[in-house]
Amino acid sequence: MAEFFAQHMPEWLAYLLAALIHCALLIQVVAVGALVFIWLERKVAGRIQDRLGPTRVGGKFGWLQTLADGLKLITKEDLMPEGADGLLFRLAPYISFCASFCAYIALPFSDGWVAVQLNAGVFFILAVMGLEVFGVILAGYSSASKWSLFGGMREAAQVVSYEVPLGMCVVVPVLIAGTMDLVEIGRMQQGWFTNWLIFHDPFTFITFWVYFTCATASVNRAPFDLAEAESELVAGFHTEYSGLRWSFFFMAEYGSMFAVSGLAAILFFGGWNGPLPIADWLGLTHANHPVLGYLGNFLGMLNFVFKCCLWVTFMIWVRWTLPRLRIDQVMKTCLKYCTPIAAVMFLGAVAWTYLFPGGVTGLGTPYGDRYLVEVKAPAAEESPATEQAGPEEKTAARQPASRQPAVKRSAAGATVARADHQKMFAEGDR
Amino acid sequence: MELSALLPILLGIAWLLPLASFTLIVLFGPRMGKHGVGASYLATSAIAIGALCSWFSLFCWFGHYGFKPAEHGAGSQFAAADHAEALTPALSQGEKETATDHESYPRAYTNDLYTLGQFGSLKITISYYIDALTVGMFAMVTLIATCIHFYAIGYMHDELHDVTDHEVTLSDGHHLHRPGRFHRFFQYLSLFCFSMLGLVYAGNIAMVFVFWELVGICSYFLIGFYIERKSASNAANKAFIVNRVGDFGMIIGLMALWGGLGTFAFGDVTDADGKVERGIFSQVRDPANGYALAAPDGMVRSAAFDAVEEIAFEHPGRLMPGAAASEINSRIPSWRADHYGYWLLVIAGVGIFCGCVGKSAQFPLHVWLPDAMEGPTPVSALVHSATMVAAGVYLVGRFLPVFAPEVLLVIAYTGCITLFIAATIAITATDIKRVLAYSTVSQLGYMMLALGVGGWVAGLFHLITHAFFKSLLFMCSGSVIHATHTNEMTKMGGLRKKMPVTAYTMLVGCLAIIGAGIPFLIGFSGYYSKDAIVAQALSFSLANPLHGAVFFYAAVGGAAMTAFYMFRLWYMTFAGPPRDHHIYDHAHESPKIMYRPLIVLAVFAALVGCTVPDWFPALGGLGVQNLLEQARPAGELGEGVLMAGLAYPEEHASHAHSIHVQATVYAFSTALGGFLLATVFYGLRWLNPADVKQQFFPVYNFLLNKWYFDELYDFLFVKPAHFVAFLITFVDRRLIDGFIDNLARWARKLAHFDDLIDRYFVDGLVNLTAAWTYSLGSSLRSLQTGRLRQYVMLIVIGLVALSVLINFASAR
Amino acid sequence: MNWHTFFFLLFALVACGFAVMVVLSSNIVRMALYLIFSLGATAGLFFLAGADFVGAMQLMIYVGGTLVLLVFGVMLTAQGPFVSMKTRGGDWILAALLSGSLLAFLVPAAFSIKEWTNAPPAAAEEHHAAAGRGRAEAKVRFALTSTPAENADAAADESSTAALPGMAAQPATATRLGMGLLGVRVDKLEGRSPELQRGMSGYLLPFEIVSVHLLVVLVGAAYLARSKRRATR
Amino acid sequence: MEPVGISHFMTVGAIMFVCGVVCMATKRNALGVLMGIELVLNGANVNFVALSSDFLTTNPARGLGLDGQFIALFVIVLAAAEAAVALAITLNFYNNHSTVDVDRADELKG
Repeated sequence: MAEFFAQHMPEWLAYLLAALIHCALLIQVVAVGALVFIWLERKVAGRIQDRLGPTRVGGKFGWLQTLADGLKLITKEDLMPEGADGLLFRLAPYISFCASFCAYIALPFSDGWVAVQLNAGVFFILAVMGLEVFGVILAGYSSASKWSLFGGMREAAQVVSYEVPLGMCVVVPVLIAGTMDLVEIGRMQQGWFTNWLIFHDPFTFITFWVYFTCATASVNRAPFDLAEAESELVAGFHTEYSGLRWSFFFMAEYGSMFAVSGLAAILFFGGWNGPLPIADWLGLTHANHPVLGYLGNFLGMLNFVFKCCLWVTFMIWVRWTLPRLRIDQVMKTCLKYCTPIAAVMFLGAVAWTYLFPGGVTGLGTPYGDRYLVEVKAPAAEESPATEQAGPEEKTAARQPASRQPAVKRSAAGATVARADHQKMFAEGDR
Repeated sequence: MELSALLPILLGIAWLLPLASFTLIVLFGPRMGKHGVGASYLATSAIAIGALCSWFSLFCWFGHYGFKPAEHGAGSQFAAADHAEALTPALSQGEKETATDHESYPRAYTNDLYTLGQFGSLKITISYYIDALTVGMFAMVTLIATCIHFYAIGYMHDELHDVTDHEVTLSDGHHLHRPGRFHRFFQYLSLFCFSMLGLVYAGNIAMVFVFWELVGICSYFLIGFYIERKSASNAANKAFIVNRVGDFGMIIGLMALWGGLGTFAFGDVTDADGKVERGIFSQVRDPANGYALAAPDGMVRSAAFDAVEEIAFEHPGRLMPGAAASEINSRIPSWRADHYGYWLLVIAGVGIFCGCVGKSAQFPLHVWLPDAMEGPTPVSALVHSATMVAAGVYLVGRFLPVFAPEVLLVIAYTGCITLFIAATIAITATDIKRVLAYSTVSQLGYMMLALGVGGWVAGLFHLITHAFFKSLLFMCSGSVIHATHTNEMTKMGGLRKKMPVTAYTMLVGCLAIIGAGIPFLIGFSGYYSKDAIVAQALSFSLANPLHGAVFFYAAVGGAAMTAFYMFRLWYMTFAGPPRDHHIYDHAHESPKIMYRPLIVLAVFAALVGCTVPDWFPALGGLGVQNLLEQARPAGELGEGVLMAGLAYPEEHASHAHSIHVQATVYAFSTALGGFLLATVFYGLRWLNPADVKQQFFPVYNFLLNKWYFDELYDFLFVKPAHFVAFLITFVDRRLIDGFIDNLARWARKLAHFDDLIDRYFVDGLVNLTAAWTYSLGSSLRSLQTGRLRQYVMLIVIGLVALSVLINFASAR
Repeated sequence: MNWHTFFFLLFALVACGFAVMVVLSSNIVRMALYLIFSLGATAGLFFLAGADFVGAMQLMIYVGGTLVLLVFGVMLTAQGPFVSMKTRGGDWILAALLSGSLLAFLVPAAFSIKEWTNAPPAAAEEHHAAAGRGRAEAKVRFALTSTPAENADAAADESSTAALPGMAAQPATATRLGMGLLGVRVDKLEGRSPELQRGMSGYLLPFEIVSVHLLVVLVGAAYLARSKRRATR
Repeated sequence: MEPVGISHFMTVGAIMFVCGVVCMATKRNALGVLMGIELVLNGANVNFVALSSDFLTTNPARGLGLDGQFIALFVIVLAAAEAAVALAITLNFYNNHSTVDVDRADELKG
């Protein structure tokens, strides 16, 4: 896109413009997503509690209710407690939101549809989402309210603790894929749904559920919403917030939910690849025509968004089903259950990939050997052919004949040779 | 698998397994089962497996070479040399086997297993020398050892728990109470088996010596098993010290051999690069010379060193130029003709025989063996009758090719004297084990006599048969002792009703040892071996009337005495009414584990001497005699060089009908006489032995006191040694100690002075330094402010200063 | 002025500026906040220097872990008098003197080596020749393709046209770092220079040591921070 | 200013380092000192990473290569460990003395 612009305007303007367009598109996901999910949450909550939920605004289903709420929030007075640390109090919601939003930079929505195809994408997303906690902590501190402070403290303890099992869970699919590039991981799972990493082996299957638990905890959703436990802490860290600032926290929360769901979809559920390779059957590939490829990608994006929504819905369902845990239970869940299980799963996955490098079922294409590609001496000569080749060529590359390198290294290293830090500003759209 | 490869491995396993067992018991003995009972299982299974290996290799040997000795070429004098000619080339080529020539079968396998070290030409190796004798010995030793191990499990069961030794009284009047030493007994047994088998397995004289000493130390341990008993520890010491005397001679012999021959190995050993190192046998009896005994070049050269030096001076130049060497070599035959070096050979032979005298308890070193009966009876059965004491005989047999006729004569006389003395003592002894001990000494004398008169097969045959029946006798006596808790035959009697198995197995043993049998038809094992000895003695006496008559009559008289004292023993123990009813009432048959080995050994004692007749299908010729015949050393024994007229007849000559019949008749009739006499005195009790005792009181006393050997030795050696020790103690205590005490007194005074310097001068300096350091430290202490930030500042200041310095330094 | 320079300036300014503010601020909570920004911008600098993995690590462990811990500690102890503890004037003066002198040595030292300034050699030919060796061009362009096919084409002639000179010479680091931590230095195989290819020493042992070290620290920290009152009760 | 090179990165590193040192030297709050340490470590890390870069220098062969990044990684990890222990010590200190003023922690002075 930026290249396209660059033909018509100064380069810096072109890149600026491209970046802004990306930002705009991504912020839509967060904002519109939040709108939809808040509505969804109210509807689901209503149904679970045997009532209807919003019904009035925007027709039969009340689907404009969130918008109306938003308008209300905007018009509310922006209050700040007297003893509050003004700067931090104002800053906190933005930090939260920015951190949540930043995660989207590396989240691919479809094959190549990513703002920046980062080499360490998984890592980046985890890192950035971890920053969200700062907003909560600072909000808790700066509110000059003990409820808020308690909430912030709980949040800090919880997030720091849950980052450990979360990171370990994420490592399991990364280990199998051999790359941390989310686009690469997504591409590896193309084809039938048996290729999805969750079906790779029993350990990934269990890992997913641990991941989901930890992700729920790390985005502060019930039953792990200790930081805003209404029954104990009034409203936790955002007790003193009102109006638009308050809504930023919520946007951040829903944004994070969507982001971790997206991460789950890519790491475990084939990302943008549907259960059946319908796009391939229809010929919607770049190999046929760029436009067809674009259509295929669009189909993939719908797939991806559907999966994300599924998991967000699941989180909502969990929230309205399970009671809140006590803080000691939360920590116990993390340290005594999630972490050891994740560790065992990690070891198990290592053993599995070592013992069955070609897979066991014969159902899915073995992709664990993707990272067993020969080193080509100078990095500059590393052809991205493997990456860009069609499925047939990929299969060919996986033939045993190619599995004799003396020194093995990651194909991910080869394929992302060009995915450089500079691409942070680059157009990933094709 | 080739026999040449199989035998060393099988026998090596049999040899090393007891070592493993010993090691394990040493390390874990007390923890093996309850009170270490597992040690016995370990040791027994080790030697049992060894026995299996040994017997398997015996079968292999038979399978390969047949039962009979190789054919002799038409009774010619050189027949033995004939087949031995084939022997030695095969030896020299290691394990080469040419199946085409029947005569060229290797009769011995020898090779180095491992070189321990090489010091110039002296090579110390672990090697093996395996021939029919080795295989036979292995089979005998392991079988008897296995039986005795089983027996010992029962016999030593007292040691499984705490033992109160009634023969040891402590200073407080109580009897000694000590923990059981069951595992330790089996540990020693294993070590002994390892050593004994190693001795038989050994392929060089150095290794033989090592194992020789090892069996000696095992014997020492085992005799002193009840170490708390004064008599036991004394007996152990006695055995050890007496053996040292013999071993001293043996070392001289070894030195003479090595100095003359430059090797320890028995046979010719081919090393890795095909170089043949000639062994002792082929050097002493050169195959090229028809295996005739001749002083080897080395001995000749060292004996004629005057002439050698002269030649060396005649050829100026250093380090024996080639001309001198060739000159010397050319003159060696003439020197040899002048009997240069022959004395060395005699010295070597006598020296080695000295070792055998000690180990085999020959006169005059026989005194230790009866005392060695202080050890547990299984030990007496295994070590002091069947195997270790026979090792001397074995070594004489092994070294027979090296012994000059003069040496053989010494051996014969020694054996003869021993035979007679021991037999006479055995007649009067009342301790059941001592009777057997003197019997053992006497029988060993028989063997020595046999070897000394050139009866190679006869002596070794008797060694093997004797091992079976003597171990059987000892074990039976052990069984009796086990039942009655006494050694005194005067307290026994009539026990055959109480312990029939023991009684009748012992009867078999007695019959075997006296050589009972139906003349010319069949007999117990002793019948064959003793006949062979008597026949050989007769054959020798025909050739040498002077010496031979002594030997022959000693052998025959010995047979009579043997029969008398053995049946005296049996009758006193088992026959007639009991002499001590208290003991009789408490006597009982031994447990199964003890009497079953007796039965096994009784079968062997009865049958081992037989040779399966030739007409018997498949097994014709199977027998110990034929097996030993296969190992007979090559070459005739020859004639005396220093003693003219000393001639050794071929052993085959004694098989001649005239000699054979004569010998059998003599041996049988004398034995029968002895038997009848014993029956009259002790079995039927028609005559009272006490009358005889009174009548021959001085002789009886003389015999009862064992010819006063112990008193004689005490007077000759022990007393003078004590006196010298007393003198030395006096010098030590009065003169040397006094001198040293004075020195110490002076040193103390000096030290006192030194102490003053140390205290006031040196310490003062050190204290001063310490005080300075202390004051410096306390003044510097205030620098340590404890202010973290100050420290950081100082670090930064240091950093900046360092940068400045570096800047200036690099700017320059 | 290109994007690279621009972002460098941006991140450098943020990093240095907030670092200075950490020093100047007397409120401990504010300090923590500034530190977060400073270290976050440092992560940006790492990305700019091509160390994307280290940058992500910086974000995840440093900013996301260590600093959360720090803030946690701040909040546990941030009671009245300790929130802002003023530094005495004398200290300030001393610190300013020292920092000034330290900077006065460090900054010239940073510029003391010619090649570190990355200034192109005088002649333009050399400039191009250097580009072939993988030296970064001052002018950074971006590989932008709209289709995979084009992408492949662009990648195929990457080595010749050096569309992304700097990047091409420095491929993504995550895998190679991972392999290096496992003891296999694949980066040394990539022909950076024969000088560097010598030896294949990896970092397996340090990696293991650090792992164990972390475990020890975890236990030790838990031990130190445990509640002692409960034990006496 | 252009192009950006190792020197520029190192300048940033130097500034962060000096800030950290000053922070350590002036802050009385133990946690402030801790932050100073973090800054110092980061300043060092910037240098390591810059030196490991290929395109910030005209002679990448003389750079640290990937080793610089390895060291930076280890620094980060060890800094985390250090922070954990330091925080634990600080909290302990706070428990025992009810203060986090490092100037009060001078019981071992000479």
